[in-house]
Amino acid sequence: MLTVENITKKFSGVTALENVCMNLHPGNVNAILGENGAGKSTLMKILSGVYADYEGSIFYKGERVAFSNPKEAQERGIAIIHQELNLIPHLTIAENIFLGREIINRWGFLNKTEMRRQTETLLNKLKLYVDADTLVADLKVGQQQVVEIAKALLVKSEVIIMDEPTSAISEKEVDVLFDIIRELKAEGKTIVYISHKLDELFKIADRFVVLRDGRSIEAGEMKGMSQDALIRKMVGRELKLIRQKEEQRKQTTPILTAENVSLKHAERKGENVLNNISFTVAKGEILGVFGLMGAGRTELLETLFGLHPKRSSGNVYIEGKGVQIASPSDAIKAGLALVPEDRKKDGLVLGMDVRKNISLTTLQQVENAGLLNQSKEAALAEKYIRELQIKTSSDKQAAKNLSGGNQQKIVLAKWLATRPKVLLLDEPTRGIDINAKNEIYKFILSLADAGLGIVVVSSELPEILAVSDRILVLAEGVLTAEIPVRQATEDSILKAAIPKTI
Amino acid sequence: NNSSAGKPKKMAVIVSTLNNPWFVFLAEKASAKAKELGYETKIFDSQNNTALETDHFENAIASGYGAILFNPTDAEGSVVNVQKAKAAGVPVFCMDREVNSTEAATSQILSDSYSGCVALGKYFVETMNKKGKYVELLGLVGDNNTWNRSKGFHSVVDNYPGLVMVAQQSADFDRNKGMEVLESILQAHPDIDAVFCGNDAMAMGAYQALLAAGKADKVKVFGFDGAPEVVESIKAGKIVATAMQFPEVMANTAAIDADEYLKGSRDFPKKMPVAVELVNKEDVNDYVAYGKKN
Amino acid sequence: MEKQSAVKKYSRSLIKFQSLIALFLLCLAISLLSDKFLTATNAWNVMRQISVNVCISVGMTLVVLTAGIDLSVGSVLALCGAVTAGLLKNGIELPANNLFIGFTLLGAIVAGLLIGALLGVFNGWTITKFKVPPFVATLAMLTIARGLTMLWTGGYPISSLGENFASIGTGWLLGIPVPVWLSGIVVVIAVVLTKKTRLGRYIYAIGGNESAAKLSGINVNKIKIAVYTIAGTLAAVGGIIVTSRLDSAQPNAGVTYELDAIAAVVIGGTSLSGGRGSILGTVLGAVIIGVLNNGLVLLNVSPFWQQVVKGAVILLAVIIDKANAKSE
Amino acid sequence: MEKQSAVKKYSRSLIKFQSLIALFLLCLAISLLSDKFLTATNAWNVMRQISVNVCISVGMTLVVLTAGIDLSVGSVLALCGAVTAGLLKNGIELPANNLFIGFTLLGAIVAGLLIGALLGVFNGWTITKFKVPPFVATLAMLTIARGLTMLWTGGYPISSLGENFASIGTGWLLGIPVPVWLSGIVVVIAVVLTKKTRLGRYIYAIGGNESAAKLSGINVNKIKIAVYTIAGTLAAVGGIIVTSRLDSAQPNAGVTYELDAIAAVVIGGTSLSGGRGSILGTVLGAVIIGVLNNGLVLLNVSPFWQQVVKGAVILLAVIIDKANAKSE
Ligand SMILES: Nc1ncnc2c1ncn2[C@@H]1O[C@H](COP(=O)(O)OP(=O)(O)OP(=O)(O)O)[C@@H](O)[C@H]1O
Ligand SMILES: Nc1ncnc2c1ncn2[C@@H]1O[C@H](COP(=O)(O)OP(=O)(O)OP(=O)(O)O)[C@@H](O)[C@H]1O
Ligand SMILES: O[C@@H]1[C@H](O)[C@H](O)CO[C@H]1O
Ligand SMILES: [Mg+2]
Ligand SMILES: [Mg+2]
Repeated sequence: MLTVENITKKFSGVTALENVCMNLHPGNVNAILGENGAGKSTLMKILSGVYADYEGSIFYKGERVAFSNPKEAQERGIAIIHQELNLIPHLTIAENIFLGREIINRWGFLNKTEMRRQTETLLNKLKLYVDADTLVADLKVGQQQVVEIAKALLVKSEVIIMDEPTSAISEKEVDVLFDIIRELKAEGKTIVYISHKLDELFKIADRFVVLRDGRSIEAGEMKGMSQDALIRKMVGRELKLIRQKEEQRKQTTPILTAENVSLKHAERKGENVLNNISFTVAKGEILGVFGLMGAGRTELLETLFGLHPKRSSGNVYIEGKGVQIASPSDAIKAGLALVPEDRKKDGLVLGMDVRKNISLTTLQQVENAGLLNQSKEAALAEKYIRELQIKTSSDKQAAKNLSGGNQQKIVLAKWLATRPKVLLLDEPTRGIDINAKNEIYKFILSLADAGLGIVVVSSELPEILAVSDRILVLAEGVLTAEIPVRQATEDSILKAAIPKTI
Repeated sequence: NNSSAGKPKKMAVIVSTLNNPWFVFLAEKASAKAKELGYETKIFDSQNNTALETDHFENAIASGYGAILFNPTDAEGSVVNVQKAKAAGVPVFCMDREVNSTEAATSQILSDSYSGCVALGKYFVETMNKKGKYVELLGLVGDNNTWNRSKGFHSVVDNYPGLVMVAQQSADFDRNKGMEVLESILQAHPDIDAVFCGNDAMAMGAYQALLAAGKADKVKVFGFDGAPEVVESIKAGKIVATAMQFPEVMANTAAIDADEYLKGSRDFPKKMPVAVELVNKEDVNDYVAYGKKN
Repeated sequence: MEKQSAVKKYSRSLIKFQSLIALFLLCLAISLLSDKFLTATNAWNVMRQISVNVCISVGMTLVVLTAGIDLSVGSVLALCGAVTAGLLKNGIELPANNLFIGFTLLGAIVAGLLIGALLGVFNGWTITKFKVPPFVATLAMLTIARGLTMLWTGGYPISSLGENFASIGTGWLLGIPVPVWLSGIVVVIAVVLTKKTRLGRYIYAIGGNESAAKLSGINVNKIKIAVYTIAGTLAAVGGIIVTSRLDSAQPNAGVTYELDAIAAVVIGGTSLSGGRGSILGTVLGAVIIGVLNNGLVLLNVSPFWQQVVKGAVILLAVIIDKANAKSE
Repeated sequence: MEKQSAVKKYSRSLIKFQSLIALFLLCLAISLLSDKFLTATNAWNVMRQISVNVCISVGMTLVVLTAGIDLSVGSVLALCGAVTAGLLKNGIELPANNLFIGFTLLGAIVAGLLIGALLGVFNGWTITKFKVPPFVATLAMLTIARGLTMLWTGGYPISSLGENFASIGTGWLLGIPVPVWLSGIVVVIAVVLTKKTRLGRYIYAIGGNESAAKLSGINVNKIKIAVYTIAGTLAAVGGIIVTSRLDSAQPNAGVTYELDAIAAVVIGGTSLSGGRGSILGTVLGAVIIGVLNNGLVLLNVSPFWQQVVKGAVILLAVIIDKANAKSE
């Protein structure tokens, strides 16, 4: 169906792909595997016409093709869901879905009714029950990802490329997506599927292609493959994975106590996003927080961190002492650190280099007589680059040029530099490859061993189970369960997470 | 005096710009005189923008002003505005600058810039002994006065081949620009003997440049307007001469004429030139800022 | 869900409505202080006065929606007005070839509009082809077009352009001043363009997320060039109206008009970072500025105080608007 | 890896170098046409002429680095110059209380600077507290400060301010003009501030990613207010230099200076969307503009052509710069 021969793609200095060969099979889900930066997205962008300058050749339906822009690929039947959300925030869902291929009525004007109707059909199919006229900006990230999927499904295509379509959605939506993928498969479509969640691949993929450092390593049938074997191909060596928390730490000294934390809704009067949430985290303990999309987990961490001082109420104690936190700088002083959900949007100054990003929270420490000291700052950065094994050409490299996992490590580094007592982690491994994920888990565990209190928010149950000592479950802003990890099962957690009002 | 009931008791003063003290003076004098004659007055600032001036005319006519004391932004562009007022029965008295229409305005009381610069040019030739290098600083290149003054000056000076203009640049009637432009010109022509400026603000700026360059006593500066500082500077020997305009005379005449018009008089000269007088060291003591001692 | 989006829609329309309320309050205040304000003639008066700014601001809105800016509109206005006036009055003489080309009224106007479009294309070209930031590209054009105006006119106004031409700026049609008709037509076309056509949709998309727009197959450069071209053409329309109203093309026409236009756009709620805003908002912004200018004069505020008051009211209007948007 | 970063470093320094090359080419061209250009006195002359723009543009750079803009600098400059001049010459008279307060030279200057700082604080306050877009907030301030200047001066210049005050603008110290010293000091402080202090780092961080900066514990509002305050204060410094050079405070001083300042900033490579740029780049930008202005006069280019040439050269300079950045 689609064959790729000896594709090489260079970005100023960086070789992203080198002599990549690949064969995609129709009626199959073809999984592309590889670590962050292996070149998966770059290859997909070439297939879908985003990059027109590359070496090598592509054969599509037996014919050599060279797309010069996304539209050409689209017209030939190749659709793509990009890894980055590519939506226009202040246009509606319908407007986004039809962007670039609007339906025009006989006077040359936009046929809004028809577009709205088709959008509704699509959204229903995807079980996203939102008005087609809702602005994308008003949607949660997960919902936006569903819109992105809808966009790719609008036009009947032969090849559908999905580059990490499930990075922000919860299992319920994943199931919906998989149903649709199966349907497409049955219609004989070619599906390309990229994900760092290996269990997903085992559920849905028929074939795999492994990329490593821009080279195609191996391809074959999924049937008969084991997870460890796949990882070995991806990483190029054995990996000892952290799978399930073996024992629950017995820690009792509370380091963070939250009492009746509530948060009013930003727009709707009288409604609360968080309702009287109370919990404690002990020194050396890892507290996992689970919930479905929109359960209020992010808002909980943000509230603790002083980001919503005007809308929030409740008491917070650090090491038993009551603290007033009305801003992030109060929070930092009190010993809190927050690794946000969206590292590009809230975690990093992407245009700044690695060194400056790491030192941003602790500039006082690298001052001499009121002036920033280069060597102190460099030393600080070097220390964390070493400790966290951040892969970068130098500490002068711009943060935007690093892979996702390494970007996440920079965010971790800048917070560890503040020597926090409590670390709040919001989806710390979103979009990160298995190897980096594992490193981050290890690191979280070692931090707990060193005596930090840690709160981890995650939408992935295996992840929650792998690292937590205790698990909190939120549903619609209410704390619905608190389960020690050894008593926790996927079932009991999910049950608590499902809102009662539906 | 103006007591007949039902008669409008308001006069509008519409002035080309207040971003220049000369016009501030003109507008304030006109307004003061009208007040003295018993009228409510308002100053409209056209900001050198003829379209805004149009708006002012429309607004003034709409809100019942009985007469307009007018300093036009432009001889051509302002004609329609004056015609509009005339059509609405509101008399317009032009001050200082004219509109190119013999019909539209009730009367025009005007500075004769061209003749003023002819006189200034003659004095220039005389003090320079018919030879030497000089620089001309023009006003805004889009402004009528700029060219009237320049032409008047050159109509005399260009007859003397010994007088060589080494640079002609615009400084927008602005003191700072006058200084900066002359600073640069002095780099190219350090040996100039005189500067002729299209107004006094530029003359003062030119003087500052010469002062900073240590050439203030070697280079003769000529201005135009009769601004307070220039009158003082002529006394002090810093500036050689200027052409005195009489804004207060023009303003008063316009206000008095307007008052008489509203009282019924219709007999006004279409044009009433107000002479621009040469002021130099000899006769400067007869003058004060923007006028003659009385 | 249904309910939520209904609430949102309602509150959104309320915001627009409250911007109108700001205007209403302003009108009320002025009319309480002056009985000349709320008259039909004064209303037409204000409408005619803002017609030029409306034309320019509509173009500016489109540019700003793509996250660009056009500082050159004032100079382009002057040049186009001057070109139209010059051609109308003097035609083109090529003494070398002993050639003289006369221009009809329509010919001269079309030529003026073409020049505006051309300068717009040039703006768009430097911005898209050489990636010059719009601020710099159009700032350079501001200077260049002003210089060209000076060269074309020799620094003198071009006047007495004939009754027919003058009627564009001063005439009435069906009880409405012609400039108001013209700006009204411009507004209607622009509203349809932004709401009902692909081009409009793409303009919003580019301002909202340029790289996403590109990935959706939109030819971003083409759209941007189109937008600057429209802005240039509308500046030319403004130039023709101004010239006709004055029966004279002024070499220094339109100085600082870009600021008035941008002010109308921003007061009207269009975000300078692109992607959000509307033509009608801009019109509202232009009306607020126009009413303010008119009111300050009617209320006999001294010219020096006028600037202070004007700045303060604009600031206040935006603050009130923001406060409403927040309480949404 | 090692090698790659060495190449990058080299090419980066080359870029800066090539911006200098653009300047060099400009200088070469002018000096070929006029032998008066490349002289020591003319160099000081240009340096003195750009000193005011350098002061303002340095402040503007800081503002732009935070992704803001300050359109009010020209008016603030005028107001501060007028306040200093007025206090120096006339002091404050409160006839009601039969009170007269005289001002020393230093007192008047400090008062002028304070006013500048205060207006900057006000800008920062409306921008951070009420979320007014910087463009609108400072546009309103542009109008307000100009109005206040008119009110304070009554529309007349305040002149003859005494030898001591005049020496600020016209004096020389160790063979260098005093305004050049002043702007030089401003540049040095600003370079240290941006490169060596926390404040500087925060400014870049805010412009680079405001929400990440906020989450890192940076008090974004405080920093923004600080930046506008610095911009206001530097405008005041510029106002004092201008006033002193002219020995007169002009009510219309500084009109359109904001455009010159922004031009210097952008030509110097600072991105209007914030987070990227440098003080030295801006100085380079200001020098390019200054040399251009000076060169056009030295070459006695006709005033009509000057604007066209100036716009074209600025456009060209930026295009050359961009082309180099790309070929990196
Ligand atoms: N626009 C670009 N400019 C420069 N380098 C790039 C660019 N895009 C990608 N790269 C580099 O090319 C390599 C491959 O990147 P790519 O995004 O294809 O990886 P990926 O396999 O999709 O990773 P991930 O799993 O994190 O999405 C990386 O080293 C990346 O830094
Ligand atoms: N910026 C916002 N404006 C309005 N409502 C918001 C905003 N952010 C979150 N909410 C609302 O707050 C609630 C909790 O959202 P939150 O982001 O905390 O959920 P979450 O559990 O972290 O989910 P996710 O997996 O999507 O991150 C949701 O009902 C959501 O609609
Ligand atoms: O006389 C005035 C002043 O000289 C002003 O500076 C320019 O315009 C003239 O009409
Ligand atoms: Mg990828
Ligand atoms: Mg979340």
